[in-house]
Amino acid sequence: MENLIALLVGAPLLGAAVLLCGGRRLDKTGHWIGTLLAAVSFAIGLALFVDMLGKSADDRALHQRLYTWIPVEGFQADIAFQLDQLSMTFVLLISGVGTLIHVYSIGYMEHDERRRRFFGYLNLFVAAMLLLVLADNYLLLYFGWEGVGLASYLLIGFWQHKPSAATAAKKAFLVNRVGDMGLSIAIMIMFTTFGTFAFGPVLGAAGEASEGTLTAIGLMLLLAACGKSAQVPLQSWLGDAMEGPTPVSALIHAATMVTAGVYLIVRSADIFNAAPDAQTVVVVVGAVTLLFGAIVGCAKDDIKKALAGSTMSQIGYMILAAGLGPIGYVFAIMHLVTHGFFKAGLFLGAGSVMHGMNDEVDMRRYGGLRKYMPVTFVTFGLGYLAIIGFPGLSGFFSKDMIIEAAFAKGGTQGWILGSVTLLGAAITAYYMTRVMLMTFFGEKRWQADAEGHEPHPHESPKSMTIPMILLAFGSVFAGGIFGVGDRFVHWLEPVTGYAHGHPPISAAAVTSATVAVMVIGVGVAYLQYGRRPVPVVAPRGSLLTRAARRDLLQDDFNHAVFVRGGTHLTRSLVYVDHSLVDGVVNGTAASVGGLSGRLRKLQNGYARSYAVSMFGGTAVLIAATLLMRAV
Amino acid sequence: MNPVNYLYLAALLFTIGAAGVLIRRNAIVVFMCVELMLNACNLAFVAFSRMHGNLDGQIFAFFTMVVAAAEVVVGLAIIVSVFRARHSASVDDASLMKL
Amino acid sequence: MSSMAVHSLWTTAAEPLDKIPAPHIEYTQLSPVLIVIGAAILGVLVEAFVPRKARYHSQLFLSVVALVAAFAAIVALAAGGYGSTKAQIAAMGAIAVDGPALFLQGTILLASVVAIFTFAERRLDPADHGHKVDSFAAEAAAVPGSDQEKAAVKAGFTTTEVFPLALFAIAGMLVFPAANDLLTLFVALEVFSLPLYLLCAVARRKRLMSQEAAVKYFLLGAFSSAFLLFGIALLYGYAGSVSYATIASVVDGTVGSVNPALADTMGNDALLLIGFAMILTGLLFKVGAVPFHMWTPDVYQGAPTPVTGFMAAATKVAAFGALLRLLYVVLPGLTWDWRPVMWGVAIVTMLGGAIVAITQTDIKRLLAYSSIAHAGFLLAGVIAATPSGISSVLFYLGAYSFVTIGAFAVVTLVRDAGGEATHLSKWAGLGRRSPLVAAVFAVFLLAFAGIPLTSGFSGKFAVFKAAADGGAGALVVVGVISSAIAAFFYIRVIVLMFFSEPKADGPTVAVPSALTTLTITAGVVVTLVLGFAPQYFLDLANQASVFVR
Amino acid sequence: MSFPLLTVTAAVPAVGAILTAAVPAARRTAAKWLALLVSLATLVLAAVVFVRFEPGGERYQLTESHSWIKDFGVRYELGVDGIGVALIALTALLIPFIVLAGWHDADQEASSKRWRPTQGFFALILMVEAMVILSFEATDVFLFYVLFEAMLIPMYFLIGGFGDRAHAGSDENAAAQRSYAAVKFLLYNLVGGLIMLAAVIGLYVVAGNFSLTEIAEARANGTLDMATNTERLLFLGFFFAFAVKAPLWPLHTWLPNAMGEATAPVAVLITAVVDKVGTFAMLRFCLGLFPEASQWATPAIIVLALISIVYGALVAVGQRDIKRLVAYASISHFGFIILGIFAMTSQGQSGATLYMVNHGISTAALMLVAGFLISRRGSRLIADYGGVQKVAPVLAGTFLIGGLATLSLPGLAPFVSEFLVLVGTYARYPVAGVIATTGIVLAALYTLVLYQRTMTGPVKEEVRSLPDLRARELAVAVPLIAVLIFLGVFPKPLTDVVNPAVRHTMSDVQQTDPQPAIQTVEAAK
Repeated sequence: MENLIALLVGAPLLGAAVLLCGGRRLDKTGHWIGTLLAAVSFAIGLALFVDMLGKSADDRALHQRLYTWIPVEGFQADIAFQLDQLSMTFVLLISGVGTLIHVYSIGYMEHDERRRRFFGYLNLFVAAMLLLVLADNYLLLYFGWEGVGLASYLLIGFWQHKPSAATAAKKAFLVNRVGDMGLSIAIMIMFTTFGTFAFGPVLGAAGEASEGTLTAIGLMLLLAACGKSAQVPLQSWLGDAMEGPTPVSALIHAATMVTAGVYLIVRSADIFNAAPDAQTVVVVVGAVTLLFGAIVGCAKDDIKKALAGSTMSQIGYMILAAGLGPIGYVFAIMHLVTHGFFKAGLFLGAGSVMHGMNDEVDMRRYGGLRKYMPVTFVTFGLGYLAIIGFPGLSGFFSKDMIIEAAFAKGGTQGWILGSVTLLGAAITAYYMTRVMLMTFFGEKRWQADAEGHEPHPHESPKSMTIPMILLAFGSVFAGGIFGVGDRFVHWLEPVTGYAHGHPPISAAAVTSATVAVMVIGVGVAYLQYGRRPVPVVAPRGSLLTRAARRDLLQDDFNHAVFVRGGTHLTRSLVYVDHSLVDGVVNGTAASVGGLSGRLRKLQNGYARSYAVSMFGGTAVLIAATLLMRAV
Repeated sequence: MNPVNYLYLAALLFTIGAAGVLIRRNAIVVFMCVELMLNACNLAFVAFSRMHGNLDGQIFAFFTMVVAAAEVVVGLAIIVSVFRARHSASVDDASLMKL
Repeated sequence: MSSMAVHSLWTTAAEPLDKIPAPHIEYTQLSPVLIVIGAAILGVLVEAFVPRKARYHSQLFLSVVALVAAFAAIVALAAGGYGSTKAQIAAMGAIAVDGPALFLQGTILLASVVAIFTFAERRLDPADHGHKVDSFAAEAAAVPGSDQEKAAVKAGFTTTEVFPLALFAIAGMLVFPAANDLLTLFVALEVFSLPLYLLCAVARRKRLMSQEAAVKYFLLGAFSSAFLLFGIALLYGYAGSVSYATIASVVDGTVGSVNPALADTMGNDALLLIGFAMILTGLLFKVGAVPFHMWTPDVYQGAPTPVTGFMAAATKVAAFGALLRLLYVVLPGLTWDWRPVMWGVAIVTMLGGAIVAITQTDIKRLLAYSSIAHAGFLLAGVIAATPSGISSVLFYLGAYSFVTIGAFAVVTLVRDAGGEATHLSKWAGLGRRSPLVAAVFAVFLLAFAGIPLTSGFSGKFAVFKAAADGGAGALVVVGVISSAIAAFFYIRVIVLMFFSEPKADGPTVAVPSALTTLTITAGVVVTLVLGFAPQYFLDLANQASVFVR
Repeated sequence: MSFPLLTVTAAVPAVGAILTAAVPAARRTAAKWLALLVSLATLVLAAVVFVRFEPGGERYQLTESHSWIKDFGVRYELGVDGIGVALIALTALLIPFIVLAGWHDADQEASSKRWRPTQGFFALILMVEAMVILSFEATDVFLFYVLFEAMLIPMYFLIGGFGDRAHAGSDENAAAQRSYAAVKFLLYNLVGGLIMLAAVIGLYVVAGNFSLTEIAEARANGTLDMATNTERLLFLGFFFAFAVKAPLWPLHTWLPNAMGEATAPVAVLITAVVDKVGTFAMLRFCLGLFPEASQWATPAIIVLALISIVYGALVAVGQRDIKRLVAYASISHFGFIILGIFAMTSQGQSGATLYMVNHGISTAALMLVAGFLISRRGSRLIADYGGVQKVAPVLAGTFLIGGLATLSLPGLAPFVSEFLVLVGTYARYPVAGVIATTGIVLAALYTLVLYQRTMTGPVKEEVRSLPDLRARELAVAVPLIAVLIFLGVFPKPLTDVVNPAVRHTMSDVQQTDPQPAIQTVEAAK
């Protein structure tokens, strides 16, 4: 059975290879090949899942070792896979949602002449992402980690002719690289401490290492997670990443890749458990991002950017949960999965809307679309309910668990975290309602674009709606399936460990509080956007709003400090290189030349002056010889 | 009389000759100064020969004369041809080649 | 001096003449020199009696045969063990027949042969009034540009005297490094200098410059030999003898019988040191070491190029030979005095030559300065004061002389309306016009620069190695630095030849006769052979590195 | 007397060079094909060497030894260890592509009957190949030195004689800059070489012979002990030359000029092949002959290497000329190599060796494709491009992969080596390791900026008509990329030959890897 694991990665990888090297002759069939191979990997995933369920909880983990990747003195890196419950969860999520989005893209990218390449990239992504979650050592994980980074780079910049897209892609890759720095440093520390970086030994021996070391590793891993999962301070790329085609946003920048950070932290549970300081930092980062993303989400008029902000904030929840330790890990993953469903659904919905609206993204130019695209409206609506945590839907279960866990952290920390999460829930409800209302309710606000094309909103083709419907099912029921009877907890417990947290106040109270804040959020949003007509041109808005529109000025900060500073630095270094380093050399040459020119003058052509030099020379010789004897 | 004085004289003559070479412009004169230097050498040789009481020095003096004569032959030939070409025997005029 | 001595002086002189023992001459050992001198005298006779038409060929034939024969004699002697086991002092102590002597004489002869070929080249200039012309004036005595000269040219005169002159010079050079007493040294010096003065004066083109070169060379040469002579006088005064062996024994105090007069002068080191310094002046002048080098560029530039090549190669060999013998045979007891002095000279020579060469614009002057720099490198080897030092210098001389002659031979090929086009700017793009010639010249330049796989590198390495072994590490560093500087201007010429576009009115490359071709080929072959497989020649030099005393 | 495989491997290209040069002026194409065949033959021979070499066996294998210049204690001694084998393979692998890529670079019309630029171009390339290969084989210091110096001459002619025709400014201007670059290259390296010459002579004075093996032996068993200062001076003499060649900051400024002015294939020859001799020599001669001095100098060298890494990358970002950018990127990468060598850990040195190979291939891929691009548009300035991706997707794709290799993306060869270097460095010098890690961000920066400015965005007018890669160019790019990927996921063939050599080097410098603080199950077995 375990021999199938490689195929999970292999199938989509093959697809990528075929599609990217295949050339134009595959243009007709390319998207089918891509989708098929994604589906294959999903099928294999299911098969393995079924097989896994058949076994007892403790020996479910499978290993497959292909070969030694880098055999060097004292340095063993294997190409080896490990499929345990945690990985399995991701495998299903990735290949499942991935397949759906492949299907969706068939319709969405229909008119793009580079569709084959697009599917190639998608397959590449799926392969890399699966590699990431299946690796049995950190180096191989790093391989997948950078692989998804590459895929995301290619897909964000898929419409390269748009400078904005190209820039966004570059930005995403660079910011991620900063995170990758963290990961590689973490691996170095592991290597020097444990002499290896395979999960088994490292996590097994984590306890023996000094807390300082573990904290260092933890922080470095967190840095990596921040990069990949767009957490403060490395979150700036996610908003721009929306330049990519919407299916990409759905798959990579909502459902799967951006959650890799959470996976990393949960995977390294043993390290974090032994490094409380690191955990604290993790929690803080999560909490801050949670609010940051939410606030940004409230201010954006670009539907995708609004959703991006929401993604950020939701991942903030997961990171926070992961930072809580054993009481949180499971729920982090659980929320990750449910979020995968509903956020993917929401993005696909947004894509469907844009599809019908000539790729208009400004929600202020939407309105009343429910009449024109019912299916989209319903699926999107369900996703909406799920994310705001409407009782009974996926989001409700997962988020509620996290909030409980946050309180359960205990002490003031617990109270703070708890209230932050609650606040976040309220804001979530607010901005999602805002999106909902601006898009599907109220009056139609769209008008002719520059070329005078009046958009004719229409429902999307089946290839797009079906995936949306399926995801909607996920967003509705997943939470219930996982949550009822702690199925999910039991499923993951063997891997991540689980400790039931006891919040200072009763779980029921927490739940009702959650629902309450949710209602408040929705209410406020309704008062703002449901009752009054939405202005087509955004009002100036409060200081906070304006800041939020600019991602709370974080980008401006980056620009001022890193971009401009960097430019100056490089410019001055180029100057230094040319005039100083090179100047010294040329200077020496020049001075020798000058000396030569001066000495040359002595050769003045007069025999008598030559005689003088001879005479002088002799005198010196004599003097020198006598001197030598004297001393 | 102490033969050492002859040496001083020789040295003096030699220096005078050298100085002449350095100062005078006319090639002929310069050349005569060189001859003077050679003769200074001869004087030294003879003086030493007398000191040491062997003939080597004197014989050397003869050779020097012969060589000097040969030098005159060659030297005058060259100088004269230059003089005819430039109508000047000044050493300083012959400075086409420099630097 | 006591009246006693004076009397004895008289009485010896008054002895009946038949008491004077007839000098005993080892003709076999001296055969090389004798052959060349004889040929030279024959050459003079040829000038006197052979009709003008036939002179060129007979002279050429005569000199080549003579030189080859002489070389054969050298080889025979060396084979006969005169270089090593049977090394001896011949001609009543006047001439040493030993390894260094034979090696250097052999080098000089080989160099001379190839040089003579360039003397005889008559294919480069277009025929004048139907007469083939070489690089020498039709009638050197005629005033440049005068009717007399025109007439001479019309009549197809040529200065075939250059061959006997060259032979005399060669004879002198053969004796110079072998001279075993100061008298012979002096005479040999003059014997090879005087013909050279004349040879410088007889260029066909640019006669004014040629004559000027001659004047400068002559005056300064005479000046320097005056110093040499005075130095000799002082040394004689110090040791009471002109024979190397005696002087040496006096210097290191191992002399057998010390009469009062000698004891008196021996006490006076000033005589010794000053004398030594002045002799050094004379030799360093010939070597072309800073600050006695200033004649070199002018003379090299003005003299007819074949002569320049000959001088640059052969003179250096002879002069260094004499220098070695002087320092190693006569003044070993003085090593601690002369070494520091020579250090200084070597350093300024290496650096001076290299630095000034950078800004040269005339190829011949450039090569002149490079020869100065090389003199510096050689001096570094001389200073080593070890057998390996001697052998390295011998090897270097052999390698260097062929590169030099070859280089100057190439210079004779590049011509325009005014004869040889020696200004560097004219060499631009030569590599495009005639890659072969340019490539050959590049090889020579790289050898000068001491790039590995050329003789230049082997030589430089040998010399520096010897210097380092002899404890002159600092010299090696200076040498390395100046080689770096020197590399710059050799490279400049290469850049010019290959990387710059040829000028429209650029010079043409004359197609030489077999003679020059032979010379250049010899140059290239030796350069590469000594670069790739120098071992055999290093062995020769090693075997030849022992002076007889 | 067995078959002199090593000599033959070097002799084939040498002879080929002479033959190529001898091809008549008119038969240009014949010369090209001849050169290509010769380079392929060499590749085959190199492969044989690679196969015949037994990782488990002696340190130096396939040895040959003949007396050469007894008087200088010089022998013609050849022998390869794993490192040599790897680099010979690299050289032999790259040359055919360089020849192929430079197919038309030397088609200048002859300004005279006898002037044969094309023949010369390929002859010189082969000559360089011969010398480089031989220098990787030489186990005699003198022999190595001779080649080290001699290979400058053909390189010099390649740089100065065959410039990049895509030059901003007039022809005279171009010629001037070209010969400036060539002279700069030559003088820099010549000065380095001459200083090394002094050291070589010094070594002879101390050791009395030049045989690497003998000297190392003598040093090991104490029969030859150098005074500390002597050893340090000699070390510095050698290291200086190698640092110029490598090049190490601040001796690097010749490289951008040379690579900028030379044609892309020659630029590749410089940075991918010839410069490797420098780093190779550090590993073999500096560490092998002067272990103590090496350790004495390590801190300083590590600092310089770090400066090279960061400085090179930053300056690369600021470049406006594609080729100069790649040049500075290479400087940064050489920093990594040197860092790995002097980290004195198995991982570091294995990494450094792999790095030499991988950097060679990746730079070749990037630079040659860049060369194709430049030859199309006739400009080296980044600003003159834009949107190429749209008109020439394949070109852009290959270019991107080359770039990704340069920023050492996992899955491509350079990642393996770079990570090994980092780990190896961190193990001994954590701070240095962390600083060096910033290099991976900067590398991403200059690569992606380059790609973005040239390939993406709206299509520039002048670019609109550029053709995509032709068959010949694909034949260059595709195999290189294939090798990059293969070595990226399966470097074992290389590491197998390299590891033993590294083990020997480590024992030369009497160093053992720092042991992990905690013995885990994994590390134990």
